[in-house]
Amino acid sequence: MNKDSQMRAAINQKLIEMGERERLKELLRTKLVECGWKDQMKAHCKDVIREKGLEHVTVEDLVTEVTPKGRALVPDSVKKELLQRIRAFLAQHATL
Amino acid sequence: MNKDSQMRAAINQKLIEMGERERLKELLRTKLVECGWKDQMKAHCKDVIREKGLEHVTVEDLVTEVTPKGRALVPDSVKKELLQRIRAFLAQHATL
Amino acid sequence: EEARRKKEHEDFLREFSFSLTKQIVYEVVDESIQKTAAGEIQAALNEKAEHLAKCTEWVCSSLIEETLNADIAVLVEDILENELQLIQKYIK
Repeated sequence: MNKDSQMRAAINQKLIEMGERERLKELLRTKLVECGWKDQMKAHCKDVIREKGLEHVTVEDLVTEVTPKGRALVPDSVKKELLQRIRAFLAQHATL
Repeated sequence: MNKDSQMRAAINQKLIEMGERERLKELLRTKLVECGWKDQMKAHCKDVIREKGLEHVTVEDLVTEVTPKGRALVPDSVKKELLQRIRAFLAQHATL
Repeated sequence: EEARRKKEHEDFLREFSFSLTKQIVYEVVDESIQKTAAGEIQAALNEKAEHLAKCTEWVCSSLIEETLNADIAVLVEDILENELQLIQKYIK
């Protein structure tokens, strides 16, 4: 394992141990609800089911169909906020 | 045609196609005889004729007069049995 | 050397932050889409079942109605016919 990989593993370990990784995920979940992303996804799922017909669509199909749009629709502002929080965490734990 | 009408038409179509609608009607007739509905209706018709006088009663009058009671006298258990049979039929035969 | 090491470390942290952000976004988005898709399919199935149940009840009622209408008409005709015959017999 090279130095970078070691460092990566150490930071990831720390994020998990301190519960920060889960908090970051929770923050993102909240933000996705607040910005309307979740409602957009629900509406998109409904459209796909209506288009294809319920009998022709499985959960897996639906996931495959809506995931690209779902990823693309996450607002940049939300990603930026997440990034800043990660940076702040890393700065706070500078010994890592 | 709206969604309800389409679904109802599809159910009826399936029942007719497979001869189930006629079988259900026959089952209902049998049940109505068994539960005494037919005898009660006969007695009720005779009462009305006696009350009004035969010379003052037409087929249409009598039908209009006795039909509400005829509907009310169908036991709930018979209606339930019929409904269950339709549900079972659809579960077995229809992809609605 | 110190400055180079510091820059290297900063570059690493920048790259790590970006990659972690992307990783977390994908994890949360994928989980959420999986849940939403399953939920929407279930909701659509429930709605369909409810609709089918409602329409089945309607068909059942209309079948009963149709049978009663036909049978009551026949019953009434028979009874009136019988009553008339009885009177005719009586007159004779």
